[in-house]
Amino acid sequence: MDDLVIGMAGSGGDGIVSAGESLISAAAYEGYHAMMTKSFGSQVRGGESSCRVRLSTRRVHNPGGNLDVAVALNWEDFLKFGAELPVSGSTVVIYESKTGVDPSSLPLPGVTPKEVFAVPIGDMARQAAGTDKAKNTVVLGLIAGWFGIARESILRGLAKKFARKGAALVEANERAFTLGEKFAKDHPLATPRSMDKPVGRPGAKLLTDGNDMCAAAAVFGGCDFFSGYPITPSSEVMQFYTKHAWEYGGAALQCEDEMAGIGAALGASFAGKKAMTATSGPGLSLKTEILGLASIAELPLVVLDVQRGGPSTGLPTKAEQSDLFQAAFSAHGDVLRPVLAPTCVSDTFQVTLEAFNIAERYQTPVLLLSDQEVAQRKETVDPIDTSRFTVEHRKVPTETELQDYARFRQTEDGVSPISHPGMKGGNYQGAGIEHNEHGNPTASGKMHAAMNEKRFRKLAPLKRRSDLFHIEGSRNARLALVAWGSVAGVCREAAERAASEGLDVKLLVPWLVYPVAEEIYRDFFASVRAGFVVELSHQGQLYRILRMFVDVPAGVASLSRSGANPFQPREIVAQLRSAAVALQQPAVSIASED
Amino acid sequence: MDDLVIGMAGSGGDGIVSAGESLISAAAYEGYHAMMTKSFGSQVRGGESSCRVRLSTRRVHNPGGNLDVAVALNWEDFLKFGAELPVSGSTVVIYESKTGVDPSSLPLPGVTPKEVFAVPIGDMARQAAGTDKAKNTVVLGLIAGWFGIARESILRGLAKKFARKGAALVEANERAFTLGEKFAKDHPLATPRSMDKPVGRPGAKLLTDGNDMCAAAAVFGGCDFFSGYPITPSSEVMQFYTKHAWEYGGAALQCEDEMAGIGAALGASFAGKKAMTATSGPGLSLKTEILGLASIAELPLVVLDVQRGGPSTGLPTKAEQSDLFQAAFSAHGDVLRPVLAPTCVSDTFQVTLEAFNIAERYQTPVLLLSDQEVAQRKETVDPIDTSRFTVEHRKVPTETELQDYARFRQTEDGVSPISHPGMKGGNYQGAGIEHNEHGNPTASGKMHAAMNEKRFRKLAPLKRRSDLFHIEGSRNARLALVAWGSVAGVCREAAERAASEGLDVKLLVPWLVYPVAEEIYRDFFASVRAGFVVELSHQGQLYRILRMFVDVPAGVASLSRSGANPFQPREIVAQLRSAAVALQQPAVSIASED
Amino acid sequence: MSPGVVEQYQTKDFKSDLKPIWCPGCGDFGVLQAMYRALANIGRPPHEIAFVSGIGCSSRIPGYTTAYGFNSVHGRALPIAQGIKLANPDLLVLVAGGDGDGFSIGGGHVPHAIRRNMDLTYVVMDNQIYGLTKGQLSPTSPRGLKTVTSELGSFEEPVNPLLYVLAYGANFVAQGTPADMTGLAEVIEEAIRFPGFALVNVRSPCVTYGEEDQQIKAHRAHMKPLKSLGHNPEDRLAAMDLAQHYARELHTGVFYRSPSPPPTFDALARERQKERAGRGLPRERILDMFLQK
Amino acid sequence: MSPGVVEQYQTKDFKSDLKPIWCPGCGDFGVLQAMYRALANIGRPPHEIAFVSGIGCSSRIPGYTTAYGFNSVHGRALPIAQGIKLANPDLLVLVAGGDGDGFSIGGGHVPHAIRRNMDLTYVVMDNQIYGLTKGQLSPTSPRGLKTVTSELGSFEEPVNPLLYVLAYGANFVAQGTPADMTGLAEVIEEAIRFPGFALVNVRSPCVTYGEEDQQIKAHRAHMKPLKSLGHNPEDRLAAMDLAQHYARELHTGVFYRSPSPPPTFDALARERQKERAGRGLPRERILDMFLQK
Ligand SMILES: Cc1ncc(C[n+]2csc(CCOP(=O)(O)OP(=O)(O)O)c2C)c(N)n1
Ligand SMILES: Cc1ncc(C[n+]2csc(CCOP(=O)(O)OP(=O)(O)O)c2C)c(N)n1
Ligand code: SF4
Ligand code: SF4
Ligand SMILES: [Mg+2]
Ligand SMILES: [Mg+2]
Repeated sequence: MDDLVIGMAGSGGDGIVSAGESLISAAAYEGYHAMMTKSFGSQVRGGESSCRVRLSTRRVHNPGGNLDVAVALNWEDFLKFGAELPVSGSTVVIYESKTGVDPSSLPLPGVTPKEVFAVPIGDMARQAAGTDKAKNTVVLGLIAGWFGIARESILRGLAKKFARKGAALVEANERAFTLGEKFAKDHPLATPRSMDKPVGRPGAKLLTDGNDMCAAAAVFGGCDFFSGYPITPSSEVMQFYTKHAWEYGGAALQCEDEMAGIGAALGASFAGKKAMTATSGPGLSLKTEILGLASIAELPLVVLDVQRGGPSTGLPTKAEQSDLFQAAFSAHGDVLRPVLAPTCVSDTFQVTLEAFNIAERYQTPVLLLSDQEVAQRKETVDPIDTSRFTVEHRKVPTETELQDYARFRQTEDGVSPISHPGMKGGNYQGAGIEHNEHGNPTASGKMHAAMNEKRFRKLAPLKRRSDLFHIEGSRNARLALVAWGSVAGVCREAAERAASEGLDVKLLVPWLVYPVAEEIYRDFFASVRAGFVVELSHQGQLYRILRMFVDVPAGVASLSRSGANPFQPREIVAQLRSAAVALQQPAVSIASED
Repeated sequence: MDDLVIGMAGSGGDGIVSAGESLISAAAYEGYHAMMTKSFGSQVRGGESSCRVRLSTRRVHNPGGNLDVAVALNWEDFLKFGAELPVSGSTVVIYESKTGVDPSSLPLPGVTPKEVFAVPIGDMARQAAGTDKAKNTVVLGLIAGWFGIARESILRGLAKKFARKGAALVEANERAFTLGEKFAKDHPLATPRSMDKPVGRPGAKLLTDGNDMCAAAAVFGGCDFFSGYPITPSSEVMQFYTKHAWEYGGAALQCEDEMAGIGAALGASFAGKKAMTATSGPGLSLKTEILGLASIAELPLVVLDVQRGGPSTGLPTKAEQSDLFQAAFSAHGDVLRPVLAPTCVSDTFQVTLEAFNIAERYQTPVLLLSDQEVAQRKETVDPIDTSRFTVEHRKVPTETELQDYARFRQTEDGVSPISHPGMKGGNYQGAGIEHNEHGNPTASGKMHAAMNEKRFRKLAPLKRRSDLFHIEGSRNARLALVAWGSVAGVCREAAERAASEGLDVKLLVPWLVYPVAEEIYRDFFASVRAGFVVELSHQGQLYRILRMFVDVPAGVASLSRSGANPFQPREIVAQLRSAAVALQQPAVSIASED
Repeated sequence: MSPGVVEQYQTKDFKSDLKPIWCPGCGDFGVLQAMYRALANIGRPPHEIAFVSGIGCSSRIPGYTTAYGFNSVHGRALPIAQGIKLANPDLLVLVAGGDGDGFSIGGGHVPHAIRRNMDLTYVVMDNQIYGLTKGQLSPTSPRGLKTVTSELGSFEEPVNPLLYVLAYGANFVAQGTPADMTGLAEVIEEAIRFPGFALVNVRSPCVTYGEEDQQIKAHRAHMKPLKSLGHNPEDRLAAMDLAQHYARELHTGVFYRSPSPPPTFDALARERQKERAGRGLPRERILDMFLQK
Repeated sequence: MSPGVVEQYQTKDFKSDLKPIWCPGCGDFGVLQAMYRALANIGRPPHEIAFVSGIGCSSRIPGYTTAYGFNSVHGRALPIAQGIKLANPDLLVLVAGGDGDGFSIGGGHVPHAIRRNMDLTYVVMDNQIYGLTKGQLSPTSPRGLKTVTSELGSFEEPVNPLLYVLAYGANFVAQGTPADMTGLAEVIEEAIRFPGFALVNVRSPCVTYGEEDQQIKAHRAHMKPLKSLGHNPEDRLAAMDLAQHYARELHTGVFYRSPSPPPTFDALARERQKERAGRGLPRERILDMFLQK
């Protein structure tokens, strides 16, 4: 077995997420590729909590589809996660026998799992460790026992974790683990399943989540200033910066609200520093005005929006991809603001760096559009050779240019060298008011048109950055998938599976989501007869945005739905299959389908 | 002569705008159709100011193109208005002779006006009234003298205007007027031009601007609550409400900022009242978050955005149509928010009323997207028979429904009867958090999908409201214009002129700008081979939005440019002409043009 | 309640079916209980009450009552509540939320709510931390506090909410703690009865992220009822003097109650409505105002 | 300026080529002159000065100086200025704007700027009206004032900016008027020299929309220099007492100057930078922190 998806749920106190953390750390250390997502109810403490851990000997692109293993510490909580923890006929179900549910009548309508184990998890925990708190350790023992994963590393991890709390606790947990393991050995699986050993050398993998990766990438990219206001699921970036910024001579500020959060960051950028702020939808809404100011004042700024379910407060703890319209269009006036989206923890490094580089090179705010899944899931990352990346800096005026300096000079490429306070001779007026080349206010329609044109022109080269697009599959494929953000990983797997089934399919994943790179899409779509733009949003926002600028082939449809209803690779493969069948029909029927 | 466009400019103290006001009031009283636009520099007082007055015996749709008459009290100020006061070879130019400019070398590069008069306006004012302040009255006399307009009514108006300040001032102004008139008589035009008499009966016309019309329409529509924060060019709506709301048992509140402005209005709506707020771009940006709240809480609310030049503070006193993306898309999460746009002062009445009706019927925020020109230009309006309009009210729960009330019940049309505090049995939880039918918070993906679907479904009927679209011209025309907001009036005249030239053209003007009424456009475009979506914005935002939902014919292009660069009917006619010529070419050349 | 009137309502009439999802032991449970008691004593039917909040653990409170609730967005409860009150002054309008909601993101609305002086009751559950978002600095967090956003200790002085609102001219300012339920219910009731804007700052412990000296136990040990200190609640300067000790002392009870509360905005608005009634053109003929005569 | 150092700058060095477009007679001209004088005395070169403002007539002031200016958006000058100062504490950072900009839309930022205490100087041109938008009510407009948004008279008490900022804990608070240019230039200079957040409220007449008793002439007749009243500027309570009279009296000079200003945020941040320098992984190796060992 080379791939295993484990889903677990319980009440807040059950330590389900902590078990997941132990498991993935151990697996990562051993060299497995792994991914872990968490999901909670709305309670801060107590309430339901769950996690999914996927382990594989090959790279994993998404948290997987149906569970191979389901662990329910109680059924009520487990069921609250619905499609997030899908059980199928081939799932091994493990649950607390105290729930009193009979293995033959699990509360899983329409599904009869192949193997079901009612385990007295609580009893075992109390027996081994004298406390219910060890339930999660028992579960780890069960998993290690049945699926042969990472025994030593888990134990090592537990020892480390509880070391501070004393030897007694370490031993109690070892006992609980062993008891779980023993139960597994005593009740073998009907169809034994054991994970293959990983390939890489132990201890070489990185393990982190999207938010921490983003913050670290920002440090790498030279960001020396963070200011923001806390909001789920982005607060971790601020938490990273308020702790680490100082080590690099930078600073971080928790502000009184989102306007102040982006305002201070913009001030820092005006002062010559690379700066960022981070938020989620409600905060992005409040930052709208100052985002527009950053555009007209031509100041570099990176704004991270970790998308969650909307509108309004919406579903704060769930992933959705519904802030794209907002990211691209939320400014009054004519504004062009690049939007970049990472698709996984790993590429969050490069995409964040690109965001800073683009911001600096073009003197523009850049929206970095992450989502709750990418931001908060943990993922193993293969070591990144950072020496192959360039860190860009804004173009400052030369001594000669300072002789006769005009901050907003009309240059050929639309980028004007930018000074900052402290630079003698570079003194200028920054303004949200329309201005002339010196930054002085104007009400002239002619100047306004010229400045609008400049602000758009300077960003045109972005649309030719084919390195910001990932295209896979055969060049002339007639079937296509387009996906962005966390859904891209699902589509990557779907495209691979479909190809292995013999379907003629290709995939496009943009890191640069806006502006729309017309030619890259035109080229991509040239061979395409049918396909899907796959998104986790009710409206299918990327599909609509593509239509604005590109003649999307009539057979390419939007495949989209509301957040907290994750896609699975297999359903996308199924859609591709039907599309392929439809393509066999006479051409007319397709044309009239639209 | 049945149409006359007069443009005047001077310094702040010159009373240019006041002269325009006198002229249009008099003309309106006499029964002319008239329109007046004002334009200023950025100074609060002093600085340059200008106005354009267009008079006609037929309905006028826009402020006109090149000036028939140009009045410059000084050239420096006049020239600052550039394309806003375009002089052509057939313009009669009148200017202050004290400027020392020779009639044969006016500072109008490339233009040699047919008739030029250097008039000692200042001297005449001092001679007649003992003060420079009467310069504008001299100008009125000159215009009345040369073009034979509204002599009696102007004098009557002056008498009224200065009555409070004493008989001496009235007489002084009469003298100044007469002196101007006499100068005109003494220096007749080479080609005499005199306005035809108007048709209607005197005193039957309304005269007002878009902001006052909007406020009055809101009162008519039952709006009982206004709260907002001042911002040019929308403040007049608040000024109207803070004065008049009380007369109807309503209330108005000047708030501390835009969030409070929309927040209080939303509170009033929650409390069961029809409510509105008004703003311009920067304020709309700040209202974004609560707009999203209104959508998910399903509360009626009308938000007026009077567009000005953007981005950011931009050009606060100039018209632009660049807030459409913002109006349609500025919310995180999946939100569908109707956007309505009036095209002139007259239809501002009905469009405002529709905004309230739609808000109430569908329990949704509605964005009323006016622009600086419509909002601040004065226009004669033919009497409106208000009895043919229906005022709608939100659907409240019946006694039976209150027995088992669920605020967000899934109904067939997606509209759930809405209660409000004070209504027994209707108690519910309003929330920005995703909720179930009772308004209780949920984190369920299934419920979220169902509620998103409901919130979109309820607005679907809007897209079939063909009464919110104006289509003119021959049904099978191969040429088309699409225009919205203040530019629609320019296109209306352009389409008429083009048709009279024999071009096969039709015009579509949407009041409902978003959501895009796919079928109405599809039907409209069916015959179309070429044409333009005409907009005063750098990006051509409506053109892009249409493409999102409609297959816009390849030959239909975006004709758009930055604000403060007004369109003229004649240039659009010219574009249509070229498009018509291109259509004669073999079809291939058109297809490859895109 | 005037003598002779039968007490009609009990606490259970204000309790909704929704089970609070606060952490076990959270101080907000106590605030909710106190609110039930106060409302029962006030005796207005639930449907005549509008209860507005922002976002935060504390802002969940309206949903646990049977009143009309509006769990709005972070920091905007006060403007929304003012809109409700001005639209329908007959309603009893309550506002609640956290220290972050009220004094950080929503802090700009407080002075204006106070100077406008509508008849609202604003209950702040001040736990000196951001609960819902898991433990970041709040504007009332003490200087030097280590949290997830200040692992090295904070640099900022906390705001002093009591002193602020007194400086803003608030006419009723009180403080309570769930450690003293009776006292808390009393001040909330008094705040509701007060004609005008009334603020009750409740030191409501966050058991999950809060500091030790901000827990019920510590409150019980250290709280100082203002009554027992002989404080005259009609003396604003004395109140401001006491308020200075916000960070160090836990005073409970009424800091300030204006002896002659000025007219409320909603009352003035009503008067103006009466005075201007019928002075304008009827709605159907409103356009006549634009006729050129 | 320490003795022996040659005075290097003159007012003209701070004057830009842009001609102010304020109405003739506007009080802001005087504020600008006073600013030139103060800056010339301070003697920092223009390029080391960042001058941030919001939106309003008054907010145009940075453009009339040769400093780096940032005429930002309405109400957000303080956050932007704090970002500048924290990013580069070597700069002299000035903030200016109107009463609406600072106490209405931007009012929520003031307490936090004060408790954070960066070394900024904030000059408010308080004309008790919205000038730029043509005469609406401002938060400092007196109760009952008739304006275009209160034709029937306003219902609200004005805010008292002096009292607020003292209650917020500001360590330097002064007031001036262009009717007394020397005094105004002096307090601005003193505010700039003060180590920490310093506020100067300038009663700057709006000649176009302002009230008569808020014009230069009235100021000249009625202003009361605090010095002449024997006020001790190191006594915060006395300052608050005097500040109560904001609406009725025109006190000029320093209300409060802390005798022992606490460390500024920017200074603390510098210290922390020094202390933490080199403690983290080098930027190029930052990812090593995620290695599973
Ligand atoms: C506009 C916006 N910004 C940020 C958030 C995230 N957020 C929710 S509650 C909260 C603060 C909670 O603290 P507090 O108001 O003190 O309430 P408590 O949870 O402590 O009761 C924050 C920052 C949000 N929901 N909306
Ligand atoms: C977000 C936003 N809201 C409103 C405005 C409109 N506006 C510009 S300046 C101003 C108030 C001006 O008053 P004040 O701050 O007192 O400055 P003054 O002009 O009196 O000097 C307003 C409301 C704006 N530009 N931006
Ligand atoms: S996190 Fe704190 S404030 Fe929130 S519910 Fe838990 S104890 Fe209460
Ligand atoms: S409107 Fe008032 S504040 Fe503005 S420039 Fe004129 S006088 Fe000064
Ligand atoms: Mg709190
Ligand atoms: Mg002002």
